Amino acid sequence: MTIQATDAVLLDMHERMVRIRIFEEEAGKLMENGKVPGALHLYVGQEAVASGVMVHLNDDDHITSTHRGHGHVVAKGGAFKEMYAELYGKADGYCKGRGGSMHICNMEIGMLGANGIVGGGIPIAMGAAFAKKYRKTQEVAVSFFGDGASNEGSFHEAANMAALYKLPLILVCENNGFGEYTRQDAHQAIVDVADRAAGYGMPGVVVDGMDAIAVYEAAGEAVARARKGEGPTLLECKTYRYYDHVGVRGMGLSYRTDEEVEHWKQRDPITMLESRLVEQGILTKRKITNIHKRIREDAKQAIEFAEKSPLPDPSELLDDVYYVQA
Amino acid sequence: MTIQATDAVLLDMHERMVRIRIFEEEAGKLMENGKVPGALHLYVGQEAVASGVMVHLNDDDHITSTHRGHGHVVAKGGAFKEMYAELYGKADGYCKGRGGSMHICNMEIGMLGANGIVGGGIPIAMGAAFAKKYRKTQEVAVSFFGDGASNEGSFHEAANMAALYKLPLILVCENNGFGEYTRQDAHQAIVDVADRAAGYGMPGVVVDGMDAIAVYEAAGEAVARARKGEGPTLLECKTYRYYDHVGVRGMGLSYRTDEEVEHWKQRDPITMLESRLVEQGILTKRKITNIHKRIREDAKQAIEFAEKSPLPDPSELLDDVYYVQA
Amino acid sequence: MAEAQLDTAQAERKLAYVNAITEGVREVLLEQPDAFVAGEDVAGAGSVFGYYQGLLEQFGPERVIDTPISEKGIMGLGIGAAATGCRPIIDLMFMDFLGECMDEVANQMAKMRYMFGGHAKLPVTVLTMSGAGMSLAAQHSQSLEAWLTHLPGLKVVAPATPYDAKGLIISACRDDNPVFVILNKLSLALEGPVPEGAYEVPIGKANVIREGTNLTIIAFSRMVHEALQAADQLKEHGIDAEVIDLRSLQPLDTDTIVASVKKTHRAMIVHEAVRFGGFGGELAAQIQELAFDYLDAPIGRVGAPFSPVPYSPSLEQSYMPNAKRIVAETRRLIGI
Amino acid sequence: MAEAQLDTAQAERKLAYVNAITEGVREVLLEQPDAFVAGEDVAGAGSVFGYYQGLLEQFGPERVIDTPISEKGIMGLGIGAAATGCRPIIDLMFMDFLGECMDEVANQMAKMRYMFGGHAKLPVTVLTMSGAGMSLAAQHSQSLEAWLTHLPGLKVVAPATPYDAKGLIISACRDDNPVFVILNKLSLALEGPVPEGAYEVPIGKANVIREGTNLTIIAFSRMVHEALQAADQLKEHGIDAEVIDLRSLQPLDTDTIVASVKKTHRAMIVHEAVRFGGFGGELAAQIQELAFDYLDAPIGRVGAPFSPVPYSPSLEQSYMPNAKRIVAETRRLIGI
Ligand SMILES: Cc1ncc(C[n+]2csc(CCOP(=O)(O)OP(=O)(O)O)c2C)c(N)n1
Ligand SMILES: Cc1ncc(C[n+]2csc(CCOP(=O)(O)OP(=O)(O)O)c2C)c(N)n1
Ligand SMILES: [Mg+2]
Ligand SMILES: [Mg+2]
Repeated sequence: MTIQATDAVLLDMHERMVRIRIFEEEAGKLMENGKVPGALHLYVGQEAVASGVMVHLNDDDHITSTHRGHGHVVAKGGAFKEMYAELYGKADGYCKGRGGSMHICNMEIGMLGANGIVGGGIPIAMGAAFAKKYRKTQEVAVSFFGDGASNEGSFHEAANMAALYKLPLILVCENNGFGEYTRQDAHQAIVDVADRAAGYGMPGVVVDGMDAIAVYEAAGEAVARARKGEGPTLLECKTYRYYDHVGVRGMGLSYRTDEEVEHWKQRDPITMLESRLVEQGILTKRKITNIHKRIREDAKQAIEFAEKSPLPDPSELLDDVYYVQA
Repeated sequence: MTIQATDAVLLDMHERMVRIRIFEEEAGKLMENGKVPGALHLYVGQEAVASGVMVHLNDDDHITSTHRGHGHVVAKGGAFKEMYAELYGKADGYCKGRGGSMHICNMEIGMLGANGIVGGGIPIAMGAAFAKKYRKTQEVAVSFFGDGASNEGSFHEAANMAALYKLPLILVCENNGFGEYTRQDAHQAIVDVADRAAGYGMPGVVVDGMDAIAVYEAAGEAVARARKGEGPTLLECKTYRYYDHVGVRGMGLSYRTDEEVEHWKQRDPITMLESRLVEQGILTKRKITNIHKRIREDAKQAIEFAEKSPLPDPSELLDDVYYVQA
Repeated sequence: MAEAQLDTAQAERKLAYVNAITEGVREVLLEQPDAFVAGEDVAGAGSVFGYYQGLLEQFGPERVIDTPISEKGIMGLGIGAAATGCRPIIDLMFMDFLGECMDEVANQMAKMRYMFGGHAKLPVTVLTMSGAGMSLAAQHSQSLEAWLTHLPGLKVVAPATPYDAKGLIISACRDDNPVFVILNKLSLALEGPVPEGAYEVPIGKANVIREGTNLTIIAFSRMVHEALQAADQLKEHGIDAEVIDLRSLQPLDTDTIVASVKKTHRAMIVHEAVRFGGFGGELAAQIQELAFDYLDAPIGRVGAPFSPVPYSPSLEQSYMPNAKRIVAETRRLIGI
Repeated sequence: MAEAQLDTAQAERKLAYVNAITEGVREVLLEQPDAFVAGEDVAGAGSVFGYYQGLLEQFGPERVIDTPISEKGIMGLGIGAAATGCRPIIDLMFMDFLGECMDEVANQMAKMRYMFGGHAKLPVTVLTMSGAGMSLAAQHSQSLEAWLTHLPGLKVVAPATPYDAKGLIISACRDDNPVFVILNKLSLALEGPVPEGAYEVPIGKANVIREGTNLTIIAFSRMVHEALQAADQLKEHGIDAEVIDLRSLQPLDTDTIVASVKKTHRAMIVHEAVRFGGFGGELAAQIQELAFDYLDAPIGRVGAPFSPVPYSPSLEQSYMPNAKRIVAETRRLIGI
């Protein structure tokens, strides 16, 4: 009883994916050109996952993300301007420049933050799901995390509690085959992280994370299950990151071959979805080009905005450590 | 290809089990009479597990244990005298009175310590198993832990690493149905902890933890596998503790019925093994009585020893915080 | 009865510390529908220390929740639920288990609001049990407040009396920041006056519980009572000690401390935690900086020696700070 | 060359801090067959900081071991292997991740020997990276040494120079106790003289790296270099500062510190960690107690303000302690 993606959904996913791709390509350039400080972990290649899941969510559904968080913010509805401003460490950023790439958040759209701690978001999403059940809402929480994170104790404890309490939580494991420079077979003796689900008493599903429609369908079932009060799902999406672990070229290590990268690019999530959109007559090539152009223009303007935004004033250094009653 | 328990093995297991039972019964009395301080977590009811596993081990095989550790120490060959002295907090105790019930250890017989932290011993046993492989020995490491502990991140991380590195580790989950006063179905949504094994890529085995011979056979396979370099096993033993979580009567909570306790006692591990020994003509009832008497006498003498042992001198308070080159 | 200035003397009714905790939590559950209690054995057992007993019956299993033994999970539950509209009360059975969830505490709970540029509010309260004295050995007897006070974003309180236990729990749960309430296990049976109903003990205000002229003893949690005893004994040696119960470690009521030391010219700091690297260092450093010209003697610190907590009563007794050691250390420092 | 008293001046060869770390670890792997390195991305990548590069090739995957992202597991691996005959070198990539394994560090590693009545020996060394300055924000920039120095059973060192980095790593790995070696990420490119071969820098000995007469600046890790700069600048204000590089925080070389302050009559403590609750409190408390009558001014402390580490360069720069702030704080306290 799979949920069929309508034309509108396909277009919506496409828009989100292209937005992520362009946001990240531009962010990569900014980093390479020394325009933004710190460390950026780019999401390029994995766009189908964030987008295929996020089209099912509303602003009052919460997600937690990872160090590789831009894609999730964009897909959840984050604005380029505040995002770039945050990468620049500027006052107009989502976190007023205090958080940066690894802590980017937007509570208004249910984005409970990227997280610099691998696995750190999972118990928090479980807590959000707990609150949703406690408050008797139909909302869900989603935690995105990597294959590497599935070896952290936080994954284990949160998964067990989610299953125990039948929480409306979707655990989305983006298995891109690596934790930093360590290949999956060097960090766990299993092939499918989804195999862990049975040990908690929840369904585990493996899906092609390069295929937005497949992600959409699987996520749809998981979200529906959660909304119906039937509990959590572990959804593993097999995917790949095109760039290095950090930045574009990263440390320049030879931990994977160019052939491997090329192999995955053959199944590029955006190209695949666009072919489908053209085949089905939903979009023309020209319309697609225009979409890319429009979004590229958005990014350009957002970067200009970020460039112009002021740096936070050092006098505000100690603000927001605590909540202070107004 | 199960390993058959010889008569000698049956006798050996029986001896260990009775030693545990009597040690604990006497320890319980000491606690009720206010003779020993602190908190004792008694092992009575679970004797078949420690004994059925430990008969496979040598002094150079290491184990880690839990807050409910006396049974493991006894089964591994710990001496009553030093054990009771430790419960008394006396200078002749295994830990010179510094550790007490929850930290009792004996490095000479491969007993790497009870542990006051639930799950705390599991990563340590994994580390010991790592060293055994590193040093290219045939030794194994065993970690005992409860159903409750299987929800700790430490279990997860250690299990994954053990499977990844194919370590000679046996993870023995003593599922006694409770973590403190919380029933298993209120702490995890699964029935068999062994179901978690598949998620790490190791075999998971469920065995009747009241049946020493069943434990013996299952542990034998796991230990053999480990010694052959084939990696870890998760061995779940279904068992029950007769006394309260702490001490004999504990907090006096009504978290389980007398009927339930009685039901389990019907399958008492010692009674069952003794019936078998008598049936098979390995022991007579009279010999069994003598064994109990002899061990009870041992316990009595050991308690006298412990009573007489001096309290540690406060001047030694700061000794052994660090190793100091002689 | 917000910010009530209830005089302790007015309150006739006596209650044990353990029951004062229960009452504090009960008041919060009554007044805040979004508040719930979650932790290991908090519901069916009412905590292994007994202080939630009766709450499950009164508020039901949806608001008093037993959890698995998963400290990271439990703390995450508190953080996530607090960030999305609930007001969780999280029970960390023994403070010693902080190590199991220190990432959630230090990197998530304490920092989330700041990292998010102020766009998150975390009204979560953690109740946890500290202290030695029951032969529970090295992993069930620690006082680890120094880990927490070093973490911007957290508030930390440590009640010494039943009155403060109830009042600080209520203040903590009404606060929109994460607050740790550090309880003490040897104090559970301690009786003291506790008013009915809800009242607050302000977070960040120290309590001068004994006035004196020529020494200030600064203590918190159970050590307050040892400090009071020491003050009595010091009288015989001509020392008239003022005793300050900090109650709140973060924020710290530096003003009250410094004002007292400027008056008495001498300070002795007492905590149960290991002295080296303990919170007393911060106190001593601040006092000597802010009252340098007023000090007639070095500031003393009494804390546990540099070892894990031993099991044996003979060792544990000589390990734990007490009135006798406060007196001896005071005499040594002042030279009387 | 055990306990070599090599004069730094003698050593002609210059090496960066990052390479000095590599050399220290290499010497240990060469001399101790039971030593191995385990941690996240230590083998194939040679650490994300690069300091294990080449070791996998030299010693093979059995001795340089990539682990899963499982800090509890990794620390447990080190503890269990050390207790059973190996000499593990455990890499904790960022010190900020301590929270993920604080139970293993605090309740197991630090206490095992004591709890076991001396019947365990734990020759395990943990290398970890601290410090801000690279816009890595609140969870990748912390200096959390205060959590560790409060734990009886651990030794804690924090090298400021390439020479000390190599020598302290060798000493740590030869020690039969658990030792934390706290490295600093902004120092990785710092060059300095480093002799070839194995040599020790004794654990527990501070280093008077600049002699002076009327102020003692006490620092460790990267702040030593800020202290030296501050000392230069203070000269213009008539202050002739002595600078002590602690190198070892636990054990602490109190004698050297106190002797210096007794000579200079003034002390300024500097660390990168948050000032409140930091290690500086312990230092100030000890100094005022042991050199009370010698002090001509309050002991100062320079540390980070009470907030998480901010991301934006504009904020991070004003967050981190530096020479300028040491000078300003000294002038404020001394009144010049
Ligand atoms: C607790 C913790 N340990 C280690 C790290 C360092 N680290 C950052 S990203 C990363 C790899 C994460 O791998 P995975 O979860 O698969 O996510 P991916 O980077 O592949 O998206 C590591 C080890 C960290 N940030 N937090
Ligand atoms: C990290 C940690 N959390 C909580 C506790 C408190 N505690 C002690 S024993 C126990 C229950 C353990 O249950 P299980 O693992 O099933 O072992 P059992 O007592 O049944 O043998 C708990 C919660 C602890 N000691 N350590
Ligand atoms: Mg990955
Ligand atoms: Mg159990």
